[in-house]
Amino acid sequence: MPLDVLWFAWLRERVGQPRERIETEAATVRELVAELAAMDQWHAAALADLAAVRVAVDQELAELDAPLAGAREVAFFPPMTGG
Amino acid sequence: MPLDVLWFAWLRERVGQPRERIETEAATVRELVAELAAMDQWHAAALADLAAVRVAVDQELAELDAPLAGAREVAFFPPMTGG
Amino acid sequence: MAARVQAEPFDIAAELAGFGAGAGAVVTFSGLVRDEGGRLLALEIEHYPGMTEKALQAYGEEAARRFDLADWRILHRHGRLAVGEPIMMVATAARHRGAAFAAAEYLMDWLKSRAPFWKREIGPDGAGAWVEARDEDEKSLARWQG
Amino acid sequence: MAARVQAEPFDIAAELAGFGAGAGAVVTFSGLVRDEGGRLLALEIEHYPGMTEKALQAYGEEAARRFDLADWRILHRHGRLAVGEPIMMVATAARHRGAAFAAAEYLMDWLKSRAPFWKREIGPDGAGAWVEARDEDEKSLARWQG
Repeated sequence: MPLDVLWFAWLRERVGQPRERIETEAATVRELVAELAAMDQWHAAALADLAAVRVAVDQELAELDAPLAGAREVAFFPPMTGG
Repeated sequence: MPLDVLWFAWLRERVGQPRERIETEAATVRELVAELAAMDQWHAAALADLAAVRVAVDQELAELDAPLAGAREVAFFPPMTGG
Repeated sequence: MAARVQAEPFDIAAELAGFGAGAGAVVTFSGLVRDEGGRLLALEIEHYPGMTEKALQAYGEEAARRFDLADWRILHRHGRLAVGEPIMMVATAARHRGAAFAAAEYLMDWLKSRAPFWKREIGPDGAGAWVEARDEDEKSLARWQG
Repeated sequence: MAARVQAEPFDIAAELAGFGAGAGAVVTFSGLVRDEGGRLLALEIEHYPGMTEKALQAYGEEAARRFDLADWRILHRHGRLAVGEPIMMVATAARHRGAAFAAAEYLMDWLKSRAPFWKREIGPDGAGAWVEARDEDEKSLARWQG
């Protein structure tokens, strides 16, 4: 399925772009992470420490085990620092 | 000694005046209360329920057993309802 | 770092101009006259001139010490206040939000139960009952002690 | 009952005009850019357009339900913010002060740790380090759960 992958803050800097469209059959966020990390050294660097990475699926916060069926947009970013 | 006695809120209404100057030898607030309550039925009514009365000596909150030596002004009022 | 007591209405917005610049976290509380479902036309607030100002200043200074405030402000009205009008406000400024929130709540608890103000409710018929102190306010104050 | 995200500065005072009329108790929190003793020239705030607005609206509605708010407002900026400028504000209006204070703290805890904003500190040399999330903020949020 086609999927928009978005990157924010220092993950965006490591990957080198704010968003990309990919084709994936990943069933969960965790499977998607593995696919992305295998793409190149920049994606691998962005996803090296998953404890420091947060995920949103279709603009809702999600866990690594969240299913991706039907998802259109997955975003990766560091812990939020708003307020 | 001369002493200004001040009344606020419904105590003022019961006594019928906001302040009065008296002569007293009362050593504590409690002794002063007894003297005032003995003056007339209006003062007695104001001071009938001491649980509902708060006291300030020289504009500082005080207990019934507070000494009056050197005091110039004693105020009686109900529990505060500011804010 | 100032406490003020006045009969005139005040503008919360205007009071906040420049407040807490550089502090990071600013909390304000303001109390407005509720209409209590039409039961209330106005509030009449009596106070103890002289003691009021001293008490508010003392509570403000104590809060500043306790919560390391960069700035604070207390403003309280007396006299007759129409429904919807502001009764009072406190503002606190601190480095982080925890201290600013705690200091504002601390000041409110002191104001409610220890500042010499007494409220009377004026109804549509003009009659007025003195507002009774709430046990809840006394309990709220007790949490800061000891 | 509104959340807003914008790059433009805002005036806390103007945002409060008419807010909470009839509610009795109004609490505001505003966060300003600290200068951190000269170490900081500006903040740069990145956010997630689309998700941000939805998250703020959801947190506001949840607070309104939980604390029975008469009104609420959330405003958060993104982009480059100079020292001293307001970053964000929340305002809550309720019948009594306890609910208004609690709701404002609740919203702040959600905003700090769950709204998709990321801050970068811009120093006098132009270099910028991403602000790290604080354990304390995560703990502060945990107190509302369960």
